[in-house]
Amino acid sequence: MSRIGVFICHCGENISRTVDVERVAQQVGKMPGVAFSTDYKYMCSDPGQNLLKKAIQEQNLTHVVVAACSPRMHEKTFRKAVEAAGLNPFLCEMANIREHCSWVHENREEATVKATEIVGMMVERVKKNRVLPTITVPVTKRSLVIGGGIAGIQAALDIADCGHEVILVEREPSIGGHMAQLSETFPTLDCSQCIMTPKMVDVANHPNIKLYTYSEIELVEGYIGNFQVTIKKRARSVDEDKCTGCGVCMTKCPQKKIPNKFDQNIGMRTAIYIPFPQAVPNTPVIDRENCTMFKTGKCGVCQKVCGPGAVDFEQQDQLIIEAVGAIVVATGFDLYTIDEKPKGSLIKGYGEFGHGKIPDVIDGMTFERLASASGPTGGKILRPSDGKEPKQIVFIQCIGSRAREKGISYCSKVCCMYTAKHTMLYHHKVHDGQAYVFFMDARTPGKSYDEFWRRSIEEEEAVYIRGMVSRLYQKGDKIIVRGSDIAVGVQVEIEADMVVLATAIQPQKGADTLAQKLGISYDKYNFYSEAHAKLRPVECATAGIYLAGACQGPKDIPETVSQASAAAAKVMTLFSKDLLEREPIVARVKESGCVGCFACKKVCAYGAVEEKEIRDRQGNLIKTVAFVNPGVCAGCGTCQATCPSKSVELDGYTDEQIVAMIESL
Amino acid sequence: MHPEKQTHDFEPKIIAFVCTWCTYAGADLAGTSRMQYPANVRVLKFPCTGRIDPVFILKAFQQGADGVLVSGCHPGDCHYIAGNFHARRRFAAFRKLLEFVGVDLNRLQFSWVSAAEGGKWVEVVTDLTEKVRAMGPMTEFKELAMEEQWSGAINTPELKEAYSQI
Amino acid sequence: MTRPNIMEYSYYPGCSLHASAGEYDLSTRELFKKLAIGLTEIPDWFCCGATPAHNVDELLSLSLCAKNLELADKIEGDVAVACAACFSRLKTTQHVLGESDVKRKQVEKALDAPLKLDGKVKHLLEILAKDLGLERLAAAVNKPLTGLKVACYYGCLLTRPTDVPDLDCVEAPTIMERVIEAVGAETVPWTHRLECCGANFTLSRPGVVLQLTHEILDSAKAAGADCIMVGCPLCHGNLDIRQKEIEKVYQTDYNLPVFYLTQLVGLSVGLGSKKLGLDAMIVNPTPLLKEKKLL
Amino acid sequence: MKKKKMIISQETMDVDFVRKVEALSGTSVRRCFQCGKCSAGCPMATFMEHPPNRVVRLLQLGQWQRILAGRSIWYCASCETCSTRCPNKVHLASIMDALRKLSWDAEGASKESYVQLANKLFLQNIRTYGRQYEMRLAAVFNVKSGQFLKDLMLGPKLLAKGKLKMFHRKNKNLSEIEKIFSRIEEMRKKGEAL
Amino acid sequence: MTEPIDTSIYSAVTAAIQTEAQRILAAGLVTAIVGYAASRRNGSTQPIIVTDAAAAEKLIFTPASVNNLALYLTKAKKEIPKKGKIGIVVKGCDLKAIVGLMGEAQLKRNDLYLIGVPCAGVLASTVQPSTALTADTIASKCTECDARLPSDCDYVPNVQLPTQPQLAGKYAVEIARLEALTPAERWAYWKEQFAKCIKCYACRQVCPFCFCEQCLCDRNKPQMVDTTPRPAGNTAWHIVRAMHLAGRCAGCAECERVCPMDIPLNLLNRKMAKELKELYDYEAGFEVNDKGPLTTYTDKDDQSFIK
Repeated sequence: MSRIGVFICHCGENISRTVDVERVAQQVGKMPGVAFSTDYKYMCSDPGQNLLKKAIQEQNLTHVVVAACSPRMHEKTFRKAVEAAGLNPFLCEMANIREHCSWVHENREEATVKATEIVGMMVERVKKNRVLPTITVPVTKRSLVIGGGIAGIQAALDIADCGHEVILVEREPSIGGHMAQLSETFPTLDCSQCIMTPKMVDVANHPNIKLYTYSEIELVEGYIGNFQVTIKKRARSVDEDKCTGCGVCMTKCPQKKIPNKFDQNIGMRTAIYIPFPQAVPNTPVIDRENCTMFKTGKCGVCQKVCGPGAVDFEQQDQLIIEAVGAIVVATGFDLYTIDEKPKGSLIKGYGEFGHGKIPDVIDGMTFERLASASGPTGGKILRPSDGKEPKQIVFIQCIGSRAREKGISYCSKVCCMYTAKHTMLYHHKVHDGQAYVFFMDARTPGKSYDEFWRRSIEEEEAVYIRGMVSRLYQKGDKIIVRGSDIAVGVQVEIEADMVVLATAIQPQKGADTLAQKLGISYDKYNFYSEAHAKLRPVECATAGIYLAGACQGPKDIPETVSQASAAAAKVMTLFSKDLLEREPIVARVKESGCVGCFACKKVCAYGAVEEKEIRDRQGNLIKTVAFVNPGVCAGCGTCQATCPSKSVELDGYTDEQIVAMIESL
Repeated sequence: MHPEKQTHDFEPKIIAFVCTWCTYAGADLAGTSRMQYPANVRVLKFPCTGRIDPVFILKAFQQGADGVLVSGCHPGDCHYIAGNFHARRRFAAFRKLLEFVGVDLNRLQFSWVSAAEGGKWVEVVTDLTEKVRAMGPMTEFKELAMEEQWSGAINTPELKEAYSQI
Repeated sequence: MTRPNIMEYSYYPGCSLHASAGEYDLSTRELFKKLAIGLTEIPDWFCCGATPAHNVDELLSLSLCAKNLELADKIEGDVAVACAACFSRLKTTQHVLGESDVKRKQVEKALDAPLKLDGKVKHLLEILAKDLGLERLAAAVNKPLTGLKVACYYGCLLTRPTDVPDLDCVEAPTIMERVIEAVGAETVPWTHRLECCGANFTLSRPGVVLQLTHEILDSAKAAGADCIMVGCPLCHGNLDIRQKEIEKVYQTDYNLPVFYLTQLVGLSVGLGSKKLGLDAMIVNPTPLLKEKKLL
Repeated sequence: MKKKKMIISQETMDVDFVRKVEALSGTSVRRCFQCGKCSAGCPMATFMEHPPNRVVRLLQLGQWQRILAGRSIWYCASCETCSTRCPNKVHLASIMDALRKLSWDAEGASKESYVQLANKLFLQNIRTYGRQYEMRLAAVFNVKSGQFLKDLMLGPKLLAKGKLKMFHRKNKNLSEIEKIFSRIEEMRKKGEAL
Repeated sequence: MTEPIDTSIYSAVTAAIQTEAQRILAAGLVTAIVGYAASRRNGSTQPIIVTDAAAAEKLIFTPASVNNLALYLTKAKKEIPKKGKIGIVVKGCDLKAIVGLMGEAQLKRNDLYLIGVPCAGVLASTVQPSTALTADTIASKCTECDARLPSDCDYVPNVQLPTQPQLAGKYAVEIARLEALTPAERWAYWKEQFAKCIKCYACRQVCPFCFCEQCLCDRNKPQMVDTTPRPAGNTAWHIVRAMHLAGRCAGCAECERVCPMDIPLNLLNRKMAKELKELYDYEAGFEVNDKGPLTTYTDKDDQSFIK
């Protein structure tokens, strides 16, 4: 038989002014199971809490109900007090007779009756409360960062600087990502590589960072604090330990005309290559698809010229398993192309712009490579078709972005700013040239951003035309741009030498596959979803996984760096304790009743429900039931409401507790 | 200052199932803002509307509730990502079932009340209370509880006769 | 072709083919006969309403097309359509009535009959390129159009709007090129393949038509085409019939014969000038065809 | 034309008219964010006083009178370039259709266009003959529009080439077409259709 | 309305089932076949489990083949072998249950060999099994059947289904009638129906979807539903039952067939199916769905009923 203690708070006069607290205490005191009932001026004050503790000990109480303010206010306070007195904190409940009663009703009689009922309801509930031990999960204090662009690099450096080991995985042969491709950065026009490469070197030299380039995530198992990650390290065909990075192999490689993806395919590279001179690691990789040795079995020049003997044609892909406690996803973005898309695809291309077949119609990233001092043209703006300098250049914004007809309705956020930057770079490099920009809206919120855009117009003389372009076509060596200026209300035709399209930012290819491996959610465009748009913008709904950079949505560099540091801070918070403690309000499966229909699994937004096989002693499968991982469960209880046999139950909100409350009324 | 309480012939019993993050907090806000509303409502707190089983509504009616309110976070605001979306479907179906067996749906109210909508909480509770008050007591389930077994059959003249002979 | 008729279509010629575009009708029938494709003209078909009807009265336009589809339903096979405008209207009708319940009910009421919209509406190009297939088409060729440089002109309606005809890519179609290359001709890339010729204003504002058509002819000529191929009698009307007038107004000289696709394909499978109605063309094609040794 | 100041208020924005346009065209006017791509590609934009994007803008503001008073809608060639390229799936060609339809009964709409005359004759031809009768269409148009000599050059040449038929086949089921016309008229009278 | 219904194909169907059963048993493709066999009462059938090719000739299909045999694959599977594929004779309506059970991880397609039956209808539970099938004697569910020819089966006898007379959908008519009533009138109707219930749970026993090991309604901590056969508990039971089947029940109507008190149980299920079709365009039983209408959602779901 339970011995329940009930404590009615006056809250100064806040409650007692409208509720006859003594009468409530008296009435409730008569309820079966109530061993002690009293009222007090301020229950939350130290004397009030002491009264509570004393009563528990003296009266040998088994459960406690504090009738006072909202549990959102003081539930923690009283549960702590109860715990200090030696009871399990979850045997204490609060009855809200202030916010839900004394403050919202004026009639004393009515309020007193209601308060009595509210307290009575909580008395019935608390009888069914069970001892709930706090859940603890051990935390492996190593983290995985997926993606070696500026987001991944920043997150990795921050975590590593705090003394925790970081595994950084990058798909390409070098870290650096898109930022390494950029020429200058807005709004200050400082050289991208000048600020990026020192960070890349820091990563390479950091004792706490283990770098896997040319590698991908194969499998992710486990949960917060305890992930096992399988990484596929693709064969470089060059031994990283032996290679000195001298580069002789590259100078001797006979295959020299392979389009370099890093240079947006306008520059060429060899079959054994590093994508760009400042690559980290500075170890070449053999592109097996284009290598003569791999294609014909004859060549091997690189191997012959390699002094340290690092070239290894026999090297195999490797699978490496790493244990980590937290994961930062920083896979970044990819640019939309105007090419013809496969039939039935959600995203469509731009036939009216020639489906990408007009050679001098390029995208913004290609312009970056043309403008980059270390790029294929040495920083000269030259047309891909004939190498001439374009004197009339047209920039068109919102290509793919904000075009639901093409399948993308969002704004890509950075294009207005980088197009303004492009007009400046162009003006600096081609003094007698003229830049035109077709745009719909200029979106330049950000520190010094709008000033930057205005500068491109007022000082760098770019001509901005508010209106879109309907068609582009080649006529002789010119590209005819047919647009409109909606401010004037006329059609505009420009004979351009080159056209630069500000194409939309999309998530990396394969973002969805990675999300499925990680068990995180993503939107219809494959951008990863944060747990809460406003309050938890760097966390995934899946505990222990955090987001940084453009994989979550279009972002510029400062925003990406901020989010990466925020993600690192979240990881460090997790790593600040050896054991992860959490409220034991989680769902549990009663295996005897479960028939394995997995309705619970279907509705669980956190992927907390797993399938568990039950076998007899001989190892024969008896049945497959649901299992709720307490480390992952967030405690919403949707599973229980869905389970037809109620074989899964949410601790703290069991059917028994709820029905007891309903029946008390 | 204290106005005389209006007297009514009938004080309905209203049971509210609410989620802790939005509606419960909204009701708290109504309190801290000292808004006034009828004292008929009894609030049961759940972590999420996703936890609210239709059986609870049934149980509430059987237990003598004259009106039931289910309230949670606005779509997209769920603390648990999608609990309210699941609840929305579940209750869309359940209310159709109750309607079909003859429950007047005016007694069953669903609402989204956010933590910032103290005023809306007051409005929803007041509206439901007054609506149900006007409808009078919910007698259907109470009558069922009062009836003996085989109620339908007892009324046949043959059985009545048989009973009277016992 | 030794095989019996394996493909059967109901045929909706449209008004122009019974008047100004008689040669399109004639060459279509002859070509299909030669290719052993069955065509049965829909008895008592009505005008589809073309642009004027939907321009001012969508309900009428939908009703007329729905009526024609109902008539076509009585005949075996998909509906073969020659005119791009009729094609676009019939397809649009199927699409709009499939999407909107309100409009479907209104049209049902106007027709006082249940709608029969399931028949597949196909432009002749589709039948040649997809149903017959380019390989079989090429196999039927006995006089390849070698050396003939053709500018394929789609006009505006053949591929539009996006969500209705599934003939080919809306912005960069290649179906005409594929068909005519299959019979041995060369095609020229040019810029005005999809521009509108202004057919809607043939009657009311010929000035507009002259300007638009002039740009199209200019572009084809600049691309080095010998001739233009069309799949629409309205385009043909403007490009062929008005060509001399444009030459006069704009002081140029084009001399670009404008063929219907069935005429050129017909030529390649060995049909003669009579059966193709070549003498009905305003810009005389004979010198060109003789030069290319095709006549 | 002198431009009148636009007074904007809930009274002057005729939302009902816009709703009618939206119902007839099956497309949303509010979706347009005025990028101007329609006007950029329109082959007829140079002939219009309100380029296509502005027609939509005026609809967004409920100012249909300004559209219908002008000739823009009558210069639309129905080539559907605008609809095809609109990034927002605004079916502008259908909006143009709807506006032309609604201009029948609208006050202050431009009535004298040749295009309207041509359309009217075209539809009359269908009602009377079931099909187009190009020769008659052209002849009557020229007479009614007072351009007796228009395209005079073309006539004999076309006749010679067999392109203008003096006589043509009449449909056997002409009564059916008449019924369709009259049923639609009936529906409109009863307010069952716009 | 005593229009006869053509069931002449049933003899050909029977022959085809026998041949196929013999073939697959003999070839070892399956270890057992669940089907119908003649029962003692004139014209009636009963479920049978055939494990021997020689016994395949016992299998028949007649208008009295009313049972939904899907039950023998899950709840009542004691008699079927544990190993190997199981063959089963299924009507379109039964197949829907199997499809649903696959979606709920209770059955695996690979473990089954489905012998689909082209079906012109079966008899109502209220008539003698030897009665001829007519528009009057046909089971209510058959008047609304949309799966006369089961699809995606391993084997379907190659017979031409005769054209059916147009039958008025009995449930649709009854649902429409009830919907037109006032809530109080509906309450009175169901009160009378539920009052008849004796809580024999035959409906639960026969339902392929009531596969819980312990029914919510049998639990006493807490007691969610009163277990005694009194009006309050009866009403609660039937409401809970309908809710648990919503989005899952595809209308085999076995509950209604076995109900000794003739409570129109399938009416509730059909009503819920109708609502879910209208709300979420979901129909149970046509394809194996990972998620049912009540275990998924979209952010655009109807919420016109929510303030």
